[in-house]
Amino acid sequence: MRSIIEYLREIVLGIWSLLKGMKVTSTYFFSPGKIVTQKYPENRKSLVMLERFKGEVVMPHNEKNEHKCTGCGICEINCPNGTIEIISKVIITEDGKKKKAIDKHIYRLGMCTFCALCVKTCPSNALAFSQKFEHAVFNRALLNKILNKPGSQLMKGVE
Amino acid sequence: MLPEIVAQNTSASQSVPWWKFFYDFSLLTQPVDVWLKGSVSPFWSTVIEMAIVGVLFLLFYAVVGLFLVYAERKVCAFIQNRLGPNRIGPFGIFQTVADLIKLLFKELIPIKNADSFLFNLAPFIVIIVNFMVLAAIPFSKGLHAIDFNIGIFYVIAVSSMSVVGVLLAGWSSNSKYSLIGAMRSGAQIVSYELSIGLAIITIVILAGSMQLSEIIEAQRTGWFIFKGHIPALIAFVIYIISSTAETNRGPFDMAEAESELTAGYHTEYSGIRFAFFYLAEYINMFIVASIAATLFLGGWMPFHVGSWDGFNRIMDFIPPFIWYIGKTFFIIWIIMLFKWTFPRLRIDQLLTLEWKYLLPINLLNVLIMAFIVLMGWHF
Amino acid sequence: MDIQVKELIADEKQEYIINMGPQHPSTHGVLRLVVSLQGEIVKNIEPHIGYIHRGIEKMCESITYPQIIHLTDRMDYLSAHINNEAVCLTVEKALEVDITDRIKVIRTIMSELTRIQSHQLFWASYGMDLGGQTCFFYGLRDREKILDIFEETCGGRMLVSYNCPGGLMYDIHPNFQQRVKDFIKYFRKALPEYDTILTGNVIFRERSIGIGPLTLKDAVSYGVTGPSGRASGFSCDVRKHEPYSAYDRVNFNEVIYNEGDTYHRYLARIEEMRESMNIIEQLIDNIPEGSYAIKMKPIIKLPEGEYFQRVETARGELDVFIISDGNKNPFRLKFRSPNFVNLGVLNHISKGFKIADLVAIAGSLDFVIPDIDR
Amino acid sequence: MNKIELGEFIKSTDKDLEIKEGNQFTEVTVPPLKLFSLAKQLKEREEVKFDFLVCISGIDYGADLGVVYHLRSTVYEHTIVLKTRTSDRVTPKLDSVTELWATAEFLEREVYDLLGIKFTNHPDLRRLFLDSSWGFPLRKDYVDDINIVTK
Repeated sequence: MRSIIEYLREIVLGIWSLLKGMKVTSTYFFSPGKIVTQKYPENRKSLVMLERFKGEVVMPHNEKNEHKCTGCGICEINCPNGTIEIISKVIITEDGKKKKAIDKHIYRLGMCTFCALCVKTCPSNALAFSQKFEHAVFNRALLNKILNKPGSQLMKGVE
Repeated sequence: MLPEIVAQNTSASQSVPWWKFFYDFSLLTQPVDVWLKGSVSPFWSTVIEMAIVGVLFLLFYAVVGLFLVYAERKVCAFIQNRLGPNRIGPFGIFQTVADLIKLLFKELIPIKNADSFLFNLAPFIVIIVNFMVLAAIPFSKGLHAIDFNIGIFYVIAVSSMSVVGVLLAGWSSNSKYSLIGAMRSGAQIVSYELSIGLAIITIVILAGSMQLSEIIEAQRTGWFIFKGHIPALIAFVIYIISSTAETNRGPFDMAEAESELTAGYHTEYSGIRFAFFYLAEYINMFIVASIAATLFLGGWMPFHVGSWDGFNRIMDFIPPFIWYIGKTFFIIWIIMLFKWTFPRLRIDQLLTLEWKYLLPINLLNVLIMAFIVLMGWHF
Repeated sequence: MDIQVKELIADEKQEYIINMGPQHPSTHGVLRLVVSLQGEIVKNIEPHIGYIHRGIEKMCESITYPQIIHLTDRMDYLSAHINNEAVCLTVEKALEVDITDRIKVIRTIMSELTRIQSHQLFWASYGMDLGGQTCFFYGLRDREKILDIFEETCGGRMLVSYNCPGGLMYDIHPNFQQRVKDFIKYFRKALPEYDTILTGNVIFRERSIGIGPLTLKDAVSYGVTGPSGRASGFSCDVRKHEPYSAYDRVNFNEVIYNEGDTYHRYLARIEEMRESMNIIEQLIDNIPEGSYAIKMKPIIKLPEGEYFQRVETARGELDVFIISDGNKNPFRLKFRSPNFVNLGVLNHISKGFKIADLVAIAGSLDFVIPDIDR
Repeated sequence: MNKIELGEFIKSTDKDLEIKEGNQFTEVTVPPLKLFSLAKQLKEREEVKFDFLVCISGIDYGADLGVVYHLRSTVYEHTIVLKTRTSDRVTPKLDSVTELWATAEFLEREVYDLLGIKFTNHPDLRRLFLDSSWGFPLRKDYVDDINIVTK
């Protein structure tokens, strides 16, 4: 007799546990307000990335097309996998001295691991992360970017 | 009110307004039948009627199959706090159509060392079985392809043949995953046939007939799930559980168990052959749901309560087809809820559930039902 | 051995071989298990790994210590922060740098958040392994909230790279505390739902109780650490035994069960989420003031010697063993990754169970394949 | 036991062993032939009971190939480091400790895979990550011009 009661108890408890689970799922079924899906391409305009989001490395330029990069190469040394390559040139400053300056700051987005060491170690805060995250291109060569804009110059007062 | 009018007016059907077809479909089919029989020989009239019914079923099959795939995706998405398909058409309703077109264009990959004849045959067996069962289902009053006097028996007998297709698919694929899936499916369907059969017998005892139209007619004074109270309710639960198992769905999808066997018996199928299996799964679900609706929830019979004539008449205004679809989709929704809530059973637990729990309860239940019918203790 | 030869041998024993993986829904990545089956019963499992072996230990020998951090992210990507912390702690130990309390507390909070999100993903994928697909989405839905907190403070969602030798990359975001508190409040309500939908479910209990039992003796012998080891009664929580960061100033229980089956491995993780929330609640309101990073030399050189550091990741004990010859890059760096060691026990505990149980057992050990391969 | 006591214990088992008190753990340098017997004693003697093999790290010291064993006792919570090295770089051989700690099976396979140190009495010594045609990448003299790119 006890075994029969045990058998029935097992069935009732089992079904009860199943019903509790079904209650959770059906509650969600009838509450469309809890849907968490974001409709991505449609919400592009309202989509704001967080300010620290590591999208890609950029070199901010001011309105006079000036940047802060001195071409010291510390970011290149700190980069773990050779994402950054710096081609420097020698320029003659106004007072006639020869000085090393940046020619091309090559940044290979395809290799970047977003470890933030370049941004962190840059002595003149020339690099920053942008919030852009749509990086897909059809040609891989487009992922190799030159960060300093053509014709840009070193900002005054940055050594 | 309506059925009486309909019964009187069958001969003078030409004058029946169009909206009455919704209440009795035979008003439309009868004149066609009479006209055909009058204009061509009986042989050709039968052939033409069969062709019409066949084409209608093909259309119905595609529409219902695609709709159910869409419905499942939406239901599971809502359960999981997602949106589901929402790109093609409003609310993504054409998503499954697009999927079907994609599947139609896909390459049918020939499998090395596969038994190609059986491999090609398997999806068709599943499909043919589906069509054969659909023929016996009463969709609405008068909308019924064949009304056997052993209708429900026919349904059980034919639907159990779909396991042959599944077994052939697994066997001929030359893949171990498929084979395991097929063997599981074989064991599963063969044992759960028993439960389904017994659950149906419980209702057959209550109805006193195996003819589907008579079973429905017997529910004019109340659906069996209310009339037969406790044993009918138990039979209903058992029927839902075992029919979920028989359609290889939900917590019982041992045969395709994608986290274990990738896709089970249809692992190696591609393109339209895969689509056949896929559609067949959904049509199977539709079939078991409509059988459940017919047996327990009165099929197309509106909700009637014993002798409350006024209430019954109000209910009669809703066309039978709507009742039928509503009930069927309610049961489909429950089956979907099972699938998206529960984890999967293991194959031995599945058989334990059948032989240790469902079968004994079911046998006892048949006995109780017979006793109740004998004593007239039902409503 | 060639697979054909193996099949011949298996034929003689009336067994057959199936390949689970490298592409298989339940192996959570590119793990390949060559399973010998007799009917549905597992006779032998042979893990084949190395599909994403990247040679991180070799790579570490040629890069500097700050650069190693971003590689450790990519080992056990679900406990990325804790891996970072392990290397940082080793370097700080070697250099005898005293880090401020603020760093310690923030690191602890981040580690515990990492642990919660890892266990959430475990819950999600374990539910899916057993066939309850809805669990996956509920787990991910809640994990997303932690990832948002990470993104706000660290800039990365999964591969955070938030630690650096001597402290942290940035200070915490001003919203950090509030968001963590909101999350804890939310998750205290969501966790019982997990229990309703999976833990209490009769099918789930049938599927997992008594499956793949691991005794305490075997757990120690196979070196199974983390929640999997603790479910067998192996008291191996590094946070308790060798407290690092701020774990010596918080109260929490080491979750220990003695049964050692898949159900208790699962339960240990669920309980650990509760403990982690307790830890965070104790710390979040009193993050001490101080600097978030100690000024280090531009080029970090470890003094010659051997340094060993244990940390508790979400999956078990991660040990970092650095042999330095005084240069700016390590002479040899060894990671004892918990997943790799835990994988060794899979064959032992799943023999004699069914193929469906193998999925459950492998799921309950919670493998992250990049950590196995490194 | 603390570091000094452990050192004394090791002394009591074998006088010839070189014991060094490292900054963290007692470090014992064992010749390859004595490794297994010492490990067996460390595991089975009740006073120390090193039942948990934490990790096995293979190291290429340049001239020698070495293996470092970190052992811990779950009972007494103490740790000891065993070091052994072999100067044979062509066919380096060590005794396997799989009999004592089951976890060694995988850890030793890893060492074999990456450094090419063979472990005798290992039940199933095969390559683990890499295929058999690959060299032994953690050796310092390993060259791979294709896969290793240096700046």
